[in-house]
Amino acid sequence: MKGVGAVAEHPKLQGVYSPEEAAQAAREGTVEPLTINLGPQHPSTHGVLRVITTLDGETVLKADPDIGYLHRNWEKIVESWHYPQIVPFSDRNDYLSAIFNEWLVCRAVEEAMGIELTERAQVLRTVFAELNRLVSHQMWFGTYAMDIGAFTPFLYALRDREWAYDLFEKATGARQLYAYFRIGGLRNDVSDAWVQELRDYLDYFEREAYPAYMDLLYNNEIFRVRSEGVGVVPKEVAIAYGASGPMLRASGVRHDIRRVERYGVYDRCDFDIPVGKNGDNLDRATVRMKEMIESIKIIRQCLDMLPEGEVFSPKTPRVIKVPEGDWYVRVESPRGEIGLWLVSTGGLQPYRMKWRAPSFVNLQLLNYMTRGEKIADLIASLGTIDIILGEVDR
Amino acid sequence: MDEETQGAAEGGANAARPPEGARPRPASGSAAAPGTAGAARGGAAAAAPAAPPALPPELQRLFDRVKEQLPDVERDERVHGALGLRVAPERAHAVLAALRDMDGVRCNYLSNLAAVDWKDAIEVAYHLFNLDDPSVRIVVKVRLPYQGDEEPEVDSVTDIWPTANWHEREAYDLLGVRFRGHPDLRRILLPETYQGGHPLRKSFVDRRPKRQRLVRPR
Amino acid sequence: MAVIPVQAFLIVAAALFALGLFGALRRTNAIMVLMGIELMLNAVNLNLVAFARYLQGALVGGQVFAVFVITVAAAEAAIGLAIVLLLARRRRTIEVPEIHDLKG
Amino acid sequence: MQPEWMAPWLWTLILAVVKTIVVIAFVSLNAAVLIWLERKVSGHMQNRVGPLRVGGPAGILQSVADIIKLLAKEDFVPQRGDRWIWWLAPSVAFAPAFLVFWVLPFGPHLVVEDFNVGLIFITAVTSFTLLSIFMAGWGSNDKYSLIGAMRAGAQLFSYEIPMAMALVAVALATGTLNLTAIVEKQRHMWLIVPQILAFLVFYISSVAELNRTPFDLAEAESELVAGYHTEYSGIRWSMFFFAEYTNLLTSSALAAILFLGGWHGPWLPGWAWLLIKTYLLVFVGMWIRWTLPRVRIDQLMDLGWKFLLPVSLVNIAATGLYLVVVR
Amino acid sequence: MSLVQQLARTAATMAKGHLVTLRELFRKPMTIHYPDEPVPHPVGFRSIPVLKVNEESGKLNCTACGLCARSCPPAIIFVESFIGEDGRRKQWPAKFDLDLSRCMVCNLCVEACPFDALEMSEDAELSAYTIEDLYFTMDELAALWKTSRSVRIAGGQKV
Amino acid sequence: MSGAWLAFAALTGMVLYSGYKVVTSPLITHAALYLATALVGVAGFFLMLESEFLAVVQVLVYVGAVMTVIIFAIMLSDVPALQGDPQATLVSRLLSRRFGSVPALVSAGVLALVLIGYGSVRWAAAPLGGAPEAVHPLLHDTTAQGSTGVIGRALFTTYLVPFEVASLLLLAAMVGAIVLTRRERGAAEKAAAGKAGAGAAAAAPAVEGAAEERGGAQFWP
Amino acid sequence: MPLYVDLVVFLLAGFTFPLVNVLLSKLVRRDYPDPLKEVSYESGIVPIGDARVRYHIHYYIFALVFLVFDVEGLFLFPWAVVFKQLNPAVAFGEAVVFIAMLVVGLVYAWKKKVLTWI
Repeated sequence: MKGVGAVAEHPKLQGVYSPEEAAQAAREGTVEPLTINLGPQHPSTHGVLRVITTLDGETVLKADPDIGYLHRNWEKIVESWHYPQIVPFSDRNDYLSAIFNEWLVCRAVEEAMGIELTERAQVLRTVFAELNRLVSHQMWFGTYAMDIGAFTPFLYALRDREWAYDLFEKATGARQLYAYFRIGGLRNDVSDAWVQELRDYLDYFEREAYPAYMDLLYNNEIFRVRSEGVGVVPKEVAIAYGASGPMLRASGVRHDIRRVERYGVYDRCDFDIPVGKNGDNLDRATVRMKEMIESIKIIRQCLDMLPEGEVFSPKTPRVIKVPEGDWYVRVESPRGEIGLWLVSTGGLQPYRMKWRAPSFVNLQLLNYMTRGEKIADLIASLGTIDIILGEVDR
Repeated sequence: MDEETQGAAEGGANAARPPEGARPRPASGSAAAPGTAGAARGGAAAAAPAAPPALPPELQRLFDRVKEQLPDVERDERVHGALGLRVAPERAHAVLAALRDMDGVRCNYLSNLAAVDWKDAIEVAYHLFNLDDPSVRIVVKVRLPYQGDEEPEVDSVTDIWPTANWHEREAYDLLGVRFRGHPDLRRILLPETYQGGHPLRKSFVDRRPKRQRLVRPR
Repeated sequence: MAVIPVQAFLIVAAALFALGLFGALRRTNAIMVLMGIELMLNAVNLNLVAFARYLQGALVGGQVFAVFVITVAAAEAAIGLAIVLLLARRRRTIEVPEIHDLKG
Repeated sequence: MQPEWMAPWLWTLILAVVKTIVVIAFVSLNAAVLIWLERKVSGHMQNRVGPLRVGGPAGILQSVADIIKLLAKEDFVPQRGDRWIWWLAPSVAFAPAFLVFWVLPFGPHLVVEDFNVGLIFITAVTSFTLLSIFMAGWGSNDKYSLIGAMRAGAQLFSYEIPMAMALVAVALATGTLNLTAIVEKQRHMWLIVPQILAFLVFYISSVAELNRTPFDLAEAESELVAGYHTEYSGIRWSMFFFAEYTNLLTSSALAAILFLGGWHGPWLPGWAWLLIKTYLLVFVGMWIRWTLPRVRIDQLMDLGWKFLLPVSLVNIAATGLYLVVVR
Repeated sequence: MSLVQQLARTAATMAKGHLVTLRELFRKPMTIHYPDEPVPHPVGFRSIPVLKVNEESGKLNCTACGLCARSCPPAIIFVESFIGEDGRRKQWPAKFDLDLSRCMVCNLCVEACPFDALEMSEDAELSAYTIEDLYFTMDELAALWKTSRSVRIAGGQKV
Repeated sequence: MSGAWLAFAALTGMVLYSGYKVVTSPLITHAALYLATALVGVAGFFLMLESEFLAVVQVLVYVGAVMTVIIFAIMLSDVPALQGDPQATLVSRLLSRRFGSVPALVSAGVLALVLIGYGSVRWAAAPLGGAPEAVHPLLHDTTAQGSTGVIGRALFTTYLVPFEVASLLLLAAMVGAIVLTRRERGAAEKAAAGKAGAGAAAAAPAVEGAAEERGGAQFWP
Repeated sequence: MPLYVDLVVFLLAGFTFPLVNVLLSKLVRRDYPDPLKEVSYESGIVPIGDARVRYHIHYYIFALVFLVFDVEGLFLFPWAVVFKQLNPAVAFGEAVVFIAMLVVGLVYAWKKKVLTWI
């Protein structure tokens, strides 16, 4: 067998250290396993994640994520809701980049019903999505800095995020959970003053905040040695494990849903897809840092092409009723590929909705990434996976 | 190899702009989406429409290629925007492995694995993609009949795509599908001690005491 | 300043030595035995320094000897504890009566 | 000075007690100031304002409020730990930090005891810190505490040596172990000029010994929650904090004494110069803390054993060679 | 890379990072002293739905049609029409309760309302000590509308 | 009773009580801490005997190094084996042959022998606090170095050979300790070091390449 | 004999100051004891097993190397102090031999990779 199949048989992919193995190793004196709970109430698990970690000294033998502390069975709840009601509720999945969740649900329903969006709505959706990606990556930058022990970048990230949130607040009325997209368009339009302020923000970020991030943390030698060669995910492994987003691209796979699927106005925007080489923490960090710049590029282009017009498609039916069938729709969120499998039997409510959360899939790699590394690297690797527990647990 | 050349070497069509093999605009994609509501409530297998809606040409080509090598797969008309395939449970593992390795298909990326409860059967769907060729998008569905509280079984695909591990655990947790050969089939989202059944089944009843409506005493 | 005769120090040192000896003999735990030995070495050091102070001709010699004793004690602790640790890991015991030979 | 009627031993005792009280007052004041300063500095470096509400314009009474809060906090005793050891650990942490003041000169005559082996005395006394960390970890019987204690042990072990070697170089250059004498030798040239390597090694090691970022692995909050003092709360926890800030002061003061010319400086009185230099170094420590990320344990060890130790040995050899050649 | 080069690079990058923090030390902090200083909200900021009072009649605009309750995802709006003495439903509510503890602030009720009876209030300072205190009745919602700036945004206007 | 006697008595009490607890305390960690106290007490004696260098070094080496190494050893050994038997009372232990009576008798015998020996010696009354420089030229202290200078000069002139031998001893101790404690590479270490392990031959080349990359991250070369 | 009264008083004060504070706190505070509060912290759930297990031996190797170098410091301090009073070249040679021995040990440890943390 060739290709990905061989990777699946790689010894590291098999269940690492079964209890019998660990006991055997302990008897032989080759390891002294110590089991420790990282989480659910731990400063750096980004929410209520519990990682049952088996250590040998400082070395991680096994990291078994135990998820579900935030589980609310989103998929069951939405089975009894109407489609428009699902949109704001989906915000709660990935609460740091809520726009993408809304977009995904709207896109699925629009695609199923054949609703064409107006041009302005398409462009604005792209603008909001990329702004949200920028904000989400800023937040990732701050939390990753915290994970490797630097506190100050976190607050810089929050400071710079604040302006972006003000922009969101002005446009959507909320700072994090926007409930802004509607099936068929957007809830409301933005003013020209808002567009100008957004341009100012992008200039500020590019000129002041981003260089500060680079100087303070990214170019720092300690950051380098803490990230380089840590949590390596080779290309084949990343694909086999279904990693997506920066996780996948850092491993050297140039794959981006924005290019693969046709949605928004990405096909009319000129932007790069940054990829890494080794798939280590440094590459993931680099990919995210570069994506911030790419997002800014996309937003600028979108603002330049922003047409006048309605933001809500007048052809949208009053009653949202999806025909029978099933659709699998994907959107590139800051964390990777969010997928929504929509199964409809032709009613007002979905028959089944499956939320393919990128964090959920990426988190599987934690054990692979951290085996044989230090416990500090476990935290750092967890930081570069950039999980959102709301999305993992759904 | 630096990033640019690497991307050019591997990204291929994805890096080019606009994407050649990209999915058509939604309007045209969903034009062929009639489906008789209600009649097919029992699932696609039960429905037998007279004329299956035509596939877009590239998916048709893909289907021909697959059908040629795997004659026992059938098309699933419910699926939109991708090639839907139906396969018998006992052949599922072999077909999926073949789809991964088949020339011109090479579904190396299992994007999603999900199940849906049709009351008399649970349907497991595998959403497959080829990272190098965006036009390859296949949904494989396996229908597992069951009755009552049974937990139907199907072969695990964790040996084909390791990513299936947690997806299968989730499907087991929420829908009660047993995956044969799964290395670690435990509940994942619900606590391991949870006794209330599998919540995403349509027959699931929440037996927890209802939350009291909170009204301010006046 | 009152005179403290050298005997006082010597008696204390002797008592400390006896305590260390008692511990070293009595304990079955290898680390505790080592602790007893450390006590004995300290008693010796006390003796040396006391003598050095009182028999003034030997002043320097006693102190320098004490330095060497400390060196030896440290080396002994390093090697002794390494052996103890090895035994603890290999034999799962550091009880002296249960260790009959020192072959790895 | 001494009244006629008083027995000499009583007078000595009274003097000692007075000195103790003065030093305790100084240490307490210093801890309060440093806690406030750290919060203020970190706040402004992070685009915040830091403490603001308690006491006047800049929240200068914040530390007082903190102390009152900590005094009133409940004191949890871990159930399965070794209660006695757990109980004594804060004392063992504080006592060495305090004892350093016995030899630390703040001026030509502003010193409690002009001990002639003051340099080694400080090294020896601060090694108790390790014992206290072990006691805290062992007494808590908590995994985070024990791992933190282990890390602290390995870390202090690894940086004690380069630090001692840097001090050997200082002793070699000045020919004495007496702190006052060392300062007096710097009347014309600060020791940092010939001994820049020793200074760097000493400063890095002292940051490491103080468990401060980028070497705060023993209490790395993103991994070990709070390290060895995870189980401590209220006033007991604050005693560790107290000891930490006292150590920060003493190590900065030691660096100022050994390398920055101690109390030498124009115009101002000597003790003022020393305090200025000390607090400048304290500020640098805070600055570093709020800028850098944390290193990993293996990098920490590599830095200590494979870089600082060889550098300090080379420094000793170079100093010795210089002395041989010059004479 | 030689050791010296690496050392130089390390020192240079670290110095740069320190300069960033030092620069920030002398800048004006961005802190808003929140309870002392008000935090400005832009027009359109949503807190909770409140009931609009007709300026002319002084009565509620609400006709108790129940569309908002049906559009509410978590179903936390409880509307009952006023039943007159003749036993017929009147065009105003007898009860309009809102369980804010579960409100998603999604604006769907406002958009569903055909009578311009609901608006989103700007008043976000609704914290309470018990969860029961987050249950709002009709009169309280109307009072909130009077005391806080509220706005209705639905249907694609510019903000 | 003068201050010196008072200090002497206090130190004696401290040292002997701690020493006693070292040999009788059932918990090994407590024994270790009592040992630290006893060693500090001995350092106090050294201070009384005017050899402050030795006192400081005693604390530095014993408390700072040996004690922590002992505590490390305790933590690294199997703990239940070290907990001792808290049930046994002191008296019962002292009366038992193996754990008490014989060692006690032997120690008492040694102590008695030493004391008898001391008793038979005629001691010259050499008071503390005399002027030492009158007695030994080396003690003429001009540089405020105290006992450090004295020891240093002696060490590097008279006792040069033992000094160098001591370095050899230390080297031997270090090498010996390393040889003893360096165990075979653990499984985890193998996993970390050789990611491209036995089964990796089947894996794609990129996996192995990444594994080599990973090993190379070091802080300092 | 120098007066070490100060030292003793400092030692006692340093040791008792935290205890005094704890007592002071006891007078000020109110306790609400609860057995749950005494459970040792392990991220909010009941700990798995005892914390006092065998820890990794690698910590210990550093301790041993440290011990040896600490004793080296014991010899180097007097050497540094008396350096100028001896014949410098001879003193330097002596120390170089001494340090060289330990450097050999250090290099040995380095080569044996015991200084590399695993």
